[in-house]
Amino acid sequence: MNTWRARLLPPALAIVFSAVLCSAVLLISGADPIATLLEMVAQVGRGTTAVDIINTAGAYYLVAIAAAIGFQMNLLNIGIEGQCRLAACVAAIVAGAVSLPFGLHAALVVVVGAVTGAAWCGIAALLKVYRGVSEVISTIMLNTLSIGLIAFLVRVFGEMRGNSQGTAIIPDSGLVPGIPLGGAGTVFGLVLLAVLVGVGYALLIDRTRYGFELRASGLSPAAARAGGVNSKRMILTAMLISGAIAGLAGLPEILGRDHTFTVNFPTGYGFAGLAIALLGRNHPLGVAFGALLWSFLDKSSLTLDNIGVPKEIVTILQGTIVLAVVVAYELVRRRELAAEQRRVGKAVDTAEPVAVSGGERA
Amino acid sequence: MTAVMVERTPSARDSGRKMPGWARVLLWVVVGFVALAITSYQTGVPQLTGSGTVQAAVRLGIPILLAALGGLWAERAGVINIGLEGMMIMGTWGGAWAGYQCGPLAGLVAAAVFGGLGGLLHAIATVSFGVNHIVSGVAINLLGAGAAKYLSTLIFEPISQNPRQSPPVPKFDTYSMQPLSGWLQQLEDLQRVGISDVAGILGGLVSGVSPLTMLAYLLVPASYLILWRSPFGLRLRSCGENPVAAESLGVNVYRYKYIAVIISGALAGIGGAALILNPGQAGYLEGQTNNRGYIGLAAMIFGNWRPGGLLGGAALFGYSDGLQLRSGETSVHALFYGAALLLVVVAAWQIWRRNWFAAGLSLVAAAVMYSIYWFTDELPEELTAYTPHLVTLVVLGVAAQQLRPPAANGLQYRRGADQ
Amino acid sequence: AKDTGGGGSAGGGGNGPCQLSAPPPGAPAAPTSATTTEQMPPPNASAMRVGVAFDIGGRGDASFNDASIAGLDRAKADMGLGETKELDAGAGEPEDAKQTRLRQLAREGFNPVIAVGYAYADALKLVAPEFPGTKFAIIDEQVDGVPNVTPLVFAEEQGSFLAGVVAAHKSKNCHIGFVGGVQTPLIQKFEAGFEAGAKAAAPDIKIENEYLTPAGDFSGFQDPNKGSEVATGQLEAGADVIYHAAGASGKGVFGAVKGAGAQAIGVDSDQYNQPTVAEYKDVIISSMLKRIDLAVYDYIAAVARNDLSTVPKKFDVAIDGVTYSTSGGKIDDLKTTLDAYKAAIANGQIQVPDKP
Amino acid sequence: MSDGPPAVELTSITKTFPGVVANSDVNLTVRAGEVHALCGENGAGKSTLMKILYGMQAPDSGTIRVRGEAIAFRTPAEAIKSGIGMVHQHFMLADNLTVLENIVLGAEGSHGIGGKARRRVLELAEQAGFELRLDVLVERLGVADRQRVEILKVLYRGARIIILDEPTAVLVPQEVDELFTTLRTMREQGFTFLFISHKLDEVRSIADTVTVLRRGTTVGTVGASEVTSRELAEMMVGSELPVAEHGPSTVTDREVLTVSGLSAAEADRPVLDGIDLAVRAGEIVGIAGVEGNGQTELVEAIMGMRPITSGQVKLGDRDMTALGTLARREAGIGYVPEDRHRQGLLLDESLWQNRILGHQTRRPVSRGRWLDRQGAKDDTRRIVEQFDVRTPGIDVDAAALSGGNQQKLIIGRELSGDPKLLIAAHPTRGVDVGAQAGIWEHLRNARAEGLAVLLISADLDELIGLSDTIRVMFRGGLVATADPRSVTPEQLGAAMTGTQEAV
Ligand SMILES: Nc1ncnc2c1ncn2[C@@H]1O[C@H](COP(=O)(O)OP(=O)(O)OP(=O)(O)O)[C@@H](O)[C@H]1O
Ligand SMILES: Nc1ncnc2c1ncn2[C@@H]1O[C@H](COP(=O)(O)OP(=O)(O)OP(=O)(O)O)[C@@H](O)[C@H]1O
Ligand SMILES: [Mg+2]
Ligand SMILES: [Mg+2]
Repeated sequence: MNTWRARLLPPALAIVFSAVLCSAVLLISGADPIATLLEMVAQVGRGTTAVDIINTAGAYYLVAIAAAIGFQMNLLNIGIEGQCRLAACVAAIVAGAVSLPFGLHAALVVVVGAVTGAAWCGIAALLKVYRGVSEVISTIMLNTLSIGLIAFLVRVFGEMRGNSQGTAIIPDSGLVPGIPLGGAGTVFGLVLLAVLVGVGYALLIDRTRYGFELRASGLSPAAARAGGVNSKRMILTAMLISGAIAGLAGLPEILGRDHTFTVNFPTGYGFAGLAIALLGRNHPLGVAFGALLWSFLDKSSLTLDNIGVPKEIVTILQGTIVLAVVVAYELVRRRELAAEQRRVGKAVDTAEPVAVSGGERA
Repeated sequence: MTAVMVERTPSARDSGRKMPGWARVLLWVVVGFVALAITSYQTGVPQLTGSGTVQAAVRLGIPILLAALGGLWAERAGVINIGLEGMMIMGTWGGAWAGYQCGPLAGLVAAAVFGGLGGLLHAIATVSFGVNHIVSGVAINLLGAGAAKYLSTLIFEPISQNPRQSPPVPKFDTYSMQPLSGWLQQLEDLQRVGISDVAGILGGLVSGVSPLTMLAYLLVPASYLILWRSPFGLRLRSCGENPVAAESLGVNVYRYKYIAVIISGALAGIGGAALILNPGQAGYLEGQTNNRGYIGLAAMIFGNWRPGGLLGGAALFGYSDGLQLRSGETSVHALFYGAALLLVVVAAWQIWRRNWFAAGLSLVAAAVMYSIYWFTDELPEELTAYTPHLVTLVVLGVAAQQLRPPAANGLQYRRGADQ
Repeated sequence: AKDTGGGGSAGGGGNGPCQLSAPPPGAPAAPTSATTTEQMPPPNASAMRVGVAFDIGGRGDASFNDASIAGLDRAKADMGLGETKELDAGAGEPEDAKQTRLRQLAREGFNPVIAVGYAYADALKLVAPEFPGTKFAIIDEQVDGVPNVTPLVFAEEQGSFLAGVVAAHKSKNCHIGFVGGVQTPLIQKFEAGFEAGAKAAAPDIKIENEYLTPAGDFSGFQDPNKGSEVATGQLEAGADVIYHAAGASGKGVFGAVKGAGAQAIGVDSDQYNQPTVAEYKDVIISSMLKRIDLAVYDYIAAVARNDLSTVPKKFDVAIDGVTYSTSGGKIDDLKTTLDAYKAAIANGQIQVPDKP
Repeated sequence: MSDGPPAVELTSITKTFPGVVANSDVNLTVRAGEVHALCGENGAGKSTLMKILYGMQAPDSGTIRVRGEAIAFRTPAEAIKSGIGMVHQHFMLADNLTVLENIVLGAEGSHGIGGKARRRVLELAEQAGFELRLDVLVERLGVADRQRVEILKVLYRGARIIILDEPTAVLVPQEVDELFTTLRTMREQGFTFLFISHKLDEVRSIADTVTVLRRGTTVGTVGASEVTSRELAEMMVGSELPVAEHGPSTVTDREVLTVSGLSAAEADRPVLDGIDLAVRAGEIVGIAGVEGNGQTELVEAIMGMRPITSGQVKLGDRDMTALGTLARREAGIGYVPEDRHRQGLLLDESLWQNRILGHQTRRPVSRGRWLDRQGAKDDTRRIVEQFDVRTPGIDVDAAALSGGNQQKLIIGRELSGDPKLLIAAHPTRGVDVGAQAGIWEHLRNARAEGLAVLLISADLDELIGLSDTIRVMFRGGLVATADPRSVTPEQLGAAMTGTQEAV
């Protein structure tokens, strides 16, 4: 499974398959798939779309890495949505309430976001470790509860600007300047955070003891336990890290553009994160690719209304890609496993032509 | 014979006699009810046991119950179905479409078929291709939502002038079990401790029932009988417990898993229909399922993968949701009193079992609940709106360790492969 | 036995009709709908291309998106507009999607561009300065300081006040209800006005009010089942006239009201005549009209005349920007009373609060 | 015995798996009414052949005749219809279903799943001389009872030709005797048996005919009474049978592991009951016991993987009771778990990643919080060489290795880093003879260098051959001590079943 072919073939197949399927759907409904695709690609060059893709991909990357850390040990953190929103809300409240020197202020906000996300996810982690509650269910409940909590916090600590409710406007010292590209928009400064998290994640998974223990727990909990990995601690820490990273995802746009958290904060980051992590196979680069693809589909779909194609086709496309990519991975995995067995079989056969192995040593 | 020296004779293992599961459930239902009745009188909130609340609980609980039953069927065959939400959405669309064309009965059938299609997709992915069940479920949720949106833009918009809504869909009629329902209403209006509460709850269950609701009621015992009392059910469950063994006994595991997951989807689809075909409901509306599929899954887990249990889970959810929607902050506030009462009972039980730590914990929790009740008058509306979710979380936290999922739930199964 | 619907459980603890206060005297009931543009002949705008960016809900929401389309359509008919384009929003979309939508319309040369919904406020503040040559309007939000943005705002509380008066007069139990979709400041304006109106007409009246979801959880506008439960709860508590501001969840409210044989008041458009809720027609005694169509029409006309100063600062009862509907003839007997209140509000005799 | 057509006739059966020829040109004739034994070393293709006969796997070529009729089974259901039943090497029971449900599953057609079925099962149980409660969950049954359920399953389906794949592997001698009594009775009643076992004495005592498989082909068929165990063994492996033999004792008086008063419970049920145990440097202490009597729990408790209710575990002078598994490993405990697929390996990871497992805090595979990938790779190469792990490289996934080679890798890993104590649970289970000898050799060598070994095994010959002391475990307690130099498997078996007369 370590060959590049085995890694890249499935997503490529999946994307092609999904594209074909969606083309069929489009044709049935009387639209031109080629024109649709061209229009979507053309959209990237218009206005700030390209920059928007980068910015949103940054947030997607963070939520996807949060999901991937859970996946590494078979934990399904469906609560990323709630963690991300609640953390954004609390961070924005703190950011608007304190006054610190430039830099320090933003750093504090980032820390608050991470801690809030971790704490909210920690509830599910504790319930799982000490009470055996499936994290799938508890995080689903926590997602909904976070909506109420946010509404409460915004009412108590927030302010009204016209008809929109939000937290206090964050003073300039708390903002993170972006990279202005003139008419093409401004890349959020905190997109860099996504890059940092990606590098950290890659190192963590591949090079550190903790990452090894994380992967081992996911591959075989029983083997990990026998190997001295403390499963409770791993579940707790993995969920905390996942929650913390999820807690960062909302910050780039808050500190870079909105300067406040409003109740209109976008929804759906959580599920996008799960899907992207699957698409990218939890691999730091794969996830980056997935985030960009997802973001591209999201942003360029905005133009489909223009040419009279229902933009829901993109949701269908996204769902198909996820399903097709896992099917493709499974098919390729089966083929590779058989091939590997054949290889091993051959190698062993040539090394050991005699019928019985090692009988003479007895 | 000195080779083996016996050191001692071991003590025989004792196995304690346990109360049968159904008796324990019944006991808790009675305890819960008594606590509720007392609370309702002590706090002066008759809505707690009113027939209106119960009817609301039924209406709100039915879609969840159906989704939970869907989850039950799939998971008993070893397939985790987190795609219930997507299948439910498919069901709402299909139900509205066929219901608009040919009436509510056709809508019901179409909802089952559309949900079943989602189930089929899930089965193909998980059973034939061995895809991780959760992944497939997430994808199906995306697909279900996307497809329903797409289809409604394509098909409903020309009729309803709205890409997100269906045109009005004809509804089922409702029926009341007369004269029983009338008598119960009279009893309830007497406002006598106990009697009126029972009358309220029973009355709520037998008044204003639509065929769809009746179907949902029936599906619970039917699922039990089919899954636990029929050869078909035994085979189906064996696929969730030990598919390799089942296959070795000539059970076609793939086929049973397919059947189970398709039925699961169909049930979720009917759950979708229960959102659109009952009186007072709108037709298809984008986003109307509002995570009820996930809640159904939670209700099923809550109910320990058993029909009776998930009925309890769905009822609890429907009840607390109905309560908070209808009488909002006051009744949820009163619930704290009830919770304190229940916790005292739990503490007493734990003391009887000589489980001092748990007893102490329960007493402390009871004190906390009571002081919340005592020192506050109302709760923030933002938080009471999500009472059902909080209750689910808390109850799971208390009870999760007793739960027992099917042994091979969520595992990939391939024919001919070793265990 | 089959339930026959109607006459059911509504009015459990009925305490009879309200003690009504007299309508405010003074100002004659002469309607003041003397808006500037209405009387003027429609300008010719055949060269004008109008872009509309919708809020979530889009075309066919039977609410304010549709109302804006109605305005657009009338403008098309009267002034012969050139091309028009309408773009839809997605649920829970991020800020940049809104910006992109506005930019797209502006860049393609649509002028004016009308943003429907306060959610566009921040996006507009950013995008409008990028296109100084394009005129923008935003519905439901006061955006100041950007010269090429015209806010089109309404006095929802005043219209709701009238709804409250209607409810108070029509209630047989002196007990009414309000169902809000999502607890946002905008919807709270409806609640505040309604309550004030009902109290003004009948000081002893009992008012239930309940929101489906708190702020941030926009499912409250999309969940008819919840709407129905809340309404049923209010009906069982004794309310017999229910006013809703709950978007698509309003269907559920109408359903519950119909089942109980009570009365309902619609919102935004004249819901009596709306096809999506046609099955509940007979229980809709009136609707609070928020004339977004009027605002859109006025605004387009003003742009066509190149004189934005004729656009009212606020669409209130004085110019019939908000008012009530009489379709169905159920409140014909109240017309004089209502017009008296209307006049009193218009001339400042009654101040309607906009917060509950 | 009848003179009709043979009960089963397999001709030129060939079956290949990716990279493996499991069966090639296998011929087998089983007369009606006989017990026909099938012998062969691990991986010789016995189970595969039987699965083909039972319709679980399709042969690539060859023909199957049952009572003279050529048949091609596609599913077990078809085989069942032809009167063939199979008791699998690994029990195929659903723990969470009742005994009755397990028996009638798949055969509901005949008597449903209700009262009629219950009566029929009881009737069959009586015929076979079994006593079983039908409404208990299978998870509460011991091994022997589970096997009875398996046999009842087969009988319930009206099978006349019954395949038993290593039925005795998990039984103690007394239970084996009981089983054989049942088999003999049933043979009188006209049943035909295909019987697989590695234990050649057993084969000779029960079988009428023996067929030997080697590397996927039939070596020959002989009458059971005409052949000695040694001859059979040589047919199987093509060379002499390895035996575990005692060398000179290396036992010292330095206690490495001291367990005192160790008790543990699971859901209020005691699983370990006041265990006192000491293992000294240079000593192998064997634990004998029927599966399910607390051996697994004992190992887990010593490894710190299971909470205990009382007692103490000391390594040398150091009290380990409060430490976690990793700390115990760091202190010098090596651990060969009983289930190598589940507990021993990360099957989807490369060999060198597997080398890290359990050693993740120690050199040469890690440095502080970071992994030392080069160090891990180098050390894996050392193990592959030293322990003769047959693999094309260290980058292949562990799943691609055969069981024996996987086990050698695990033993090599657990003997790395100079452990003071090795806990080896079933180190040679399901490993072929060659690998088995190699593993024994490594254990003896390590013992000679002063390693203390706690050996858990179901193979009594292995226990007797390797151990310096044998302790017998029964119902969570250590009930007896035996001297491996004088004890016989029968005596051990008696102690293992708690039979008092054995003393
Ligand atoms: N499903 C399978 N896929 C791939 N290879 C297999 C499969 N089943 C068995 N094999 C291979 O076929 C060969 C024969 O296996 P089989 O299980 O029949 O051996 P056996 O004689 O029963 O051994 P044992 O004594 O260990 O039970 C082995 O080398 C094994 O690697
Ligand atoms: N279901 C399977 N799918 C793929 N490969 C298999 C399967 N079962 C066995 N194998 C392969 O067959 C080989 C040996 O398997 P097998 O289980 O027969 O080994 P073994 O020596 O009998 O050990 P064990 O006792 O652990 O089964 C390995 O290469 C393994 O990967
Ligand atoms: Mg094997
Ligand atoms: Mg075998």
